[in-house]
Amino acid sequence: MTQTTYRDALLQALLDAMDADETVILMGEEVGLYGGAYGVTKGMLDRFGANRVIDTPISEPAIVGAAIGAAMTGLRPVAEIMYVDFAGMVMDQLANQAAKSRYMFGGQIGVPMVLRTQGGTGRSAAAQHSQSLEAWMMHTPGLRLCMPGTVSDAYHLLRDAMRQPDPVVFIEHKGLYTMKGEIGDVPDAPWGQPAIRRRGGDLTIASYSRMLQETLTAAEALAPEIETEVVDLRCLNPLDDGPLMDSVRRTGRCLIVTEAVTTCSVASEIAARVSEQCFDWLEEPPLRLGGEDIPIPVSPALERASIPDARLIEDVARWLVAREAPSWAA
Amino acid sequence: MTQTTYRDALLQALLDAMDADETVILMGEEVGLYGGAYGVTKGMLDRFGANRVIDTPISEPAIVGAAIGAAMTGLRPVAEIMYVDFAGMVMDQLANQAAKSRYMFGGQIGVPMVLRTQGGTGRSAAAQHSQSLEAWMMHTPGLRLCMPGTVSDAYHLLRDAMRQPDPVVFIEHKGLYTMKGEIGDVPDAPWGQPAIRRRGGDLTIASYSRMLQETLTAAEALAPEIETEVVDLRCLNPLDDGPLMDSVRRTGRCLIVTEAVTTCSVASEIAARVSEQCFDWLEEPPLRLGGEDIPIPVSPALERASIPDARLIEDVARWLVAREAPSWAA
Amino acid sequence: MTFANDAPLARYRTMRRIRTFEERVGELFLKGESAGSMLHLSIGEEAVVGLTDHMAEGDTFTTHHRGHGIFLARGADPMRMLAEIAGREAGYCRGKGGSMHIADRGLGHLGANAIVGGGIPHVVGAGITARNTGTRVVSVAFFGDGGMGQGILYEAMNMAALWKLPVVFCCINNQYGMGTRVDRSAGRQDFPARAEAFGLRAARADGSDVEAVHDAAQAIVEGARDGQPGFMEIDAYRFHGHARMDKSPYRTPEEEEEGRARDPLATARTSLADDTLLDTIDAEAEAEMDTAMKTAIAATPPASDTMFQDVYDPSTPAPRPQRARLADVLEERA
Amino acid sequence: MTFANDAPLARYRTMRRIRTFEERVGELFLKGESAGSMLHLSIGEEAVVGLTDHMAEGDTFTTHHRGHGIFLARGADPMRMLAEIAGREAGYCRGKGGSMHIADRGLGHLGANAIVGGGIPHVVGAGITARNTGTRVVSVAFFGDGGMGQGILYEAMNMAALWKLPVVFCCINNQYGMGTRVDRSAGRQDFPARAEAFGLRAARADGSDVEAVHDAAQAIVEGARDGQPGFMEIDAYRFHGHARMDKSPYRTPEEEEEGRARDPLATARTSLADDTLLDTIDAEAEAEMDTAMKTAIAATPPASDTMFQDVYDPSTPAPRPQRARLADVLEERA
Ligand SMILES: Cc1ncc(C[n+]2csc(CCOP(=O)(O)OP(=O)(O)O)c2C)c(N)n1
Ligand SMILES: Cc1ncc(C[n+]2csc(CCOP(=O)(O)OP(=O)(O)O)c2C)c(N)n1
Ligand SMILES: [Mg+2]
Ligand SMILES: [Mg+2]
Repeated sequence: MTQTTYRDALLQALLDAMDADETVILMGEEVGLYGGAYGVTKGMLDRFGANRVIDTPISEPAIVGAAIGAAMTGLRPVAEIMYVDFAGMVMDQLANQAAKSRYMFGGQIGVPMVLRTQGGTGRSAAAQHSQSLEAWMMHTPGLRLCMPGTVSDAYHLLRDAMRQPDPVVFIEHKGLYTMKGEIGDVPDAPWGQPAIRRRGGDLTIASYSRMLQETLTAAEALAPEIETEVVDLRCLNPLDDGPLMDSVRRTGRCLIVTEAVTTCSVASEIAARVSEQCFDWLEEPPLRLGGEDIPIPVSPALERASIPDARLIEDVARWLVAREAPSWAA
Repeated sequence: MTQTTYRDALLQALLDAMDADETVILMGEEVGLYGGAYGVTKGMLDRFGANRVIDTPISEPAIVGAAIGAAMTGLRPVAEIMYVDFAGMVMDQLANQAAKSRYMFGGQIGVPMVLRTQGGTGRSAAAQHSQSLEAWMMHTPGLRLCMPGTVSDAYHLLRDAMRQPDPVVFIEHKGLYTMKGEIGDVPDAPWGQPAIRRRGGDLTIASYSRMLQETLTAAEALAPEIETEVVDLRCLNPLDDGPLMDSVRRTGRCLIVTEAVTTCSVASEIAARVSEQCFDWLEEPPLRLGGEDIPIPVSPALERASIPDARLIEDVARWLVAREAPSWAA
Repeated sequence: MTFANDAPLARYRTMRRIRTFEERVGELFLKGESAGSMLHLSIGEEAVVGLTDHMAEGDTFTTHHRGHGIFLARGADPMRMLAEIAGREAGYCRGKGGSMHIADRGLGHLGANAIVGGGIPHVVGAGITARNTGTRVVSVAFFGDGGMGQGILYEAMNMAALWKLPVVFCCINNQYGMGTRVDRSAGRQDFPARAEAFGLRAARADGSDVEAVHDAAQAIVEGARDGQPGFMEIDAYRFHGHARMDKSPYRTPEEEEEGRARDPLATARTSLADDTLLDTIDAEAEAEMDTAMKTAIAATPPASDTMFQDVYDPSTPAPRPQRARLADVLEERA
Repeated sequence: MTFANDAPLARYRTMRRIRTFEERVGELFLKGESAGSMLHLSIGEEAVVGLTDHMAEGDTFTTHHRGHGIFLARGADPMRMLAEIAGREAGYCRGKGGSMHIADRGLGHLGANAIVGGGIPHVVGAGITARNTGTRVVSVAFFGDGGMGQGILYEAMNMAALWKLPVVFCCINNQYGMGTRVDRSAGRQDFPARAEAFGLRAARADGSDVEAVHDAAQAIVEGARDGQPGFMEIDAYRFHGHARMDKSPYRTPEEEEEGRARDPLATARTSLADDTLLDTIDAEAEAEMDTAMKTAIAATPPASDTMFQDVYDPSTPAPRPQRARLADVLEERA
């Protein structure tokens, strides 16, 4: 298998889906002529034409609203919101309309759409272009939520998302587009389930998206001293937590690493579940390692300091497992 | 002291603030001539005139946006969004603008506004008029968040909110407006801190808003068999969790009761904190008792069944403390 | 008796059925059989039939919260509507949606909406589907004058104009959004001018005269079918309060009297002039709605486990009830 | 040399300072000294000075992401702007905001915004403040043609018209929102017609001629001061790519050449006709910006604990750093 990038894996998923199913359409700002703000959809407009690759005005609420209407009437729209930071403009369409239609209408009208977007830090893009807002979506029954952290998942999860009968929010990470890897012939784990990225008996680290990569780097550095089991949550809503709980019951320790503001985050949800389900197996409380509870500052140094990295994950892991206190806890 | 209602306590807070400070203005749909969708602002328009009590078009994003601009330039707007369910239309203005201005602008420009709204179930108002979305706000650094669960807090917290230099989201509960009680001469607890509503050594229950009342009812029914300590979280963001942790360290058991969808909720955050901070004191895992992970159905019976009530709180408390299994767990 | 479906007499009949239906909704509430009090009657707005009569099978639409009449005009079964409003399993949405969330995919109803403006952009997407699949389907968004305050309307109108979609935006201006008369919510009240500024074909019609609405709507709906999106304002009056608890203290009795004089049913009766026939139609409507009402009230509420159904498609496991979650935790520690 | 502040020569000078400033921003990026690459140059849009010259001390404004020029026209210190763009503590926002979030309360700048349309409604609130406190302050929202796609603009314009607020909406139409030319985003391109439909006074002016902008803006800004809110479109061209990484492959060289020929600086030079004087002004601008640049680059980045400051007012304890939280947990179990 040849190496490709996260970006190209996404493109490939879109191409394959659009080749296979002519009801799939793309719509969003700059998805056509420009090729996508992060270059994911380059060439799509030429290949599929303006009826299927639709450049829109800068009207996020109506983009999502239009996608909903298209989904209700037989198409499979993949709408794009350029930054997840703009979620605040579309949460009504997303949470009150897309997520609730099937339920409110007694099962009659599904909304099989994908909302593609990207989030996270790494580009000094400041407080309104660097957020991780998946917690808002995870708190919304009726939405599905995926955040791929590997190249293979970028492909397979997006393909799976485009086959779902329900709305899927698909959040990419701006810091992963150039990451290289292989697209597996089959998905690393079934749709909707976590993937165990590394086996180990000392500590379970749960993560997803870019923080998965930081976690894997840390796990590598920790081995063989500390054997880390790395669980990639991938599909956050509805969350199949079984594999994570199995892991924590084996290791007795759980660290959850995310990039979002920690308070009321996905990490908090995972921690709550771990303590509910693994209480008697825990050697240590489940710990959250997340973004600081602040807006993202533009200064590159401050931005970096505001979220976890492999080094910090290592520090906490060593302390949790081996009681080695890091320098910052002196 | 005389009995008054939650509704009238809110009105009194608004009246007192507007009498005391002429920079305070109200704005929102139906706050003037109509007197508020739930009757809170009755008579305000006549008393303060149309420049200070501003009926707006049905334009939630611009209502919040206009309040922000007014706050930046010297007024103290109290903007109203009729239902918290409409938060999805205003999260951009709330989370990207109001919450982040002070930070992004290096401390120069604060946004001293209050966003009043109400949420919760109880009126068969269905999926788009019955939600509890406080988790979205708690996940947003820069916002303050209050949810009064008593008549006295309705008054004092709202007055305090209107004195804050930062944006406060103030979420009332539609099921509490007619609740009777007294307005204390002083607040039940300092601004920003939880209030201990009942002392007890067997179990700590943390709650807020209408679920506080259900919790108190349950606690009453449980006594003297089980002595429950009831912690009213009141000011959810930033959350001062000290008093709650002290309580849990004493009781060794913690139940968190909220009305919102449980996944990724405020209850999850509290559970995560409790296990982090009280791990060695816990006899049982911190447990969440929340709304079901579904949209709110219109059928009154289904609506009621979808959220906790005093009976269910009792059931879980008995099980937690006395290992009496409830009927539904047979 | 029979008469051509798209004719003044048929329109009178539909309007009468709507009015009688809405009266029954009011009674349902008084009997304590409705799910809640958030019931918005469309009495006074029946002339919307002048527009819906240009819609064909397969056409789709979304409505605002005051949508009973529109859906009846598009073929709804009154019993299933009343059952839904009563929160019964036999309702259009199995008692999950209620008055503000009635929908029926089969009849093209993509959903009533309790978010002002919430359903408007959906017709843009329906228009894309029509364009891409080459049908002649039109999609109509119905909303109130209050919806003119929502930015998403302008975003949607711009898209429809830009892409020349078969879409109509229909504003039923009943002069009020709750207690706010339109002159207190609109900087300028010429709504068709707003639509034209975005490139739509626009018209306004007198909502006390269904035939006038019908005439004006023709070019708008047929234009849309041909790819020229349109906007239509129907100028009406909200006869009753906003919802069942509202007595409209913010309007004068004189204004209400004047407003209610703008009655599309009265106008139609006068022009149709056949009292015997019209009385028969009225009586039929009463009988139909009485039967619907009885059946709806007799219907059963949904079983409590249906609560967990239809959050997702059945291919996804239903959300786990919290009692089951708690039981797991506690049993394990028993 | 001195000249009346509100005069063609002064306007030329301001426009030149803007252009030179923006060129320096480009260099800052190339030197690797900027915080990120999201830098949006306003080169080609300098004629906005024709509008800002009608603004007075105390007037307030918000801008979009392409707001450097507007703020310079309103009195910004180029060094503090460059320092902010470089993410330095000496910047207007202490290195927290960057290019897209510059603000200065003292100069009336309520904030640049990285959300298209995000700052527009804030001027409505500023207008309420002006009305309620009885000042003669005007508040201006500056945004791009892309902002015309945002529904919140129409909500805000409607409110301004309804309440007769001293507010101006200024659309700097540089023909593009990223790679989308305005004819691919607007159903109808007559933007003043949209504003008029909401009840605003509206005008459009040629952005290659600052004096034409100045003339047209007079009635708009002064009208607003008198309670007649206004809308102004400045018809310009975006000389460069959207941000620093964009080479605009979606435009033809011919189009770019034509667009860049619509240069407000060239137009002003021709009409002012005093080359020696103008060259001196240009040289002064270069010198000023060189100095600003040097000082900004030499400035230090913010200390890492400033990260926790200004989330809330100092009366609220700063958020607890996560290392401290974790240390608490782990130390207790040590
Ligand atoms: C986004 C939103 N804002 C506010 C409300 C509360 N609300 C319900 S109906 C209504 C008035 C709507 O007026 P209009 O659109 O004219 O419809 P009408 O009730 O007159 O038919 C309001 C403000 C809502 N449901 N949704
Ligand atoms: C709400 C929102 N949507 C999309 C973007 C991404 N974006 C940034 S600038 C821009 C184009 C804006 O065009 P215009 O308003 O004309 O301003 P210009 O860049 O031309 O000055 C887009 C789409 C954004 N920042 N905010
Ligand atoms: Mg109305
Ligand atoms: Mg532009």
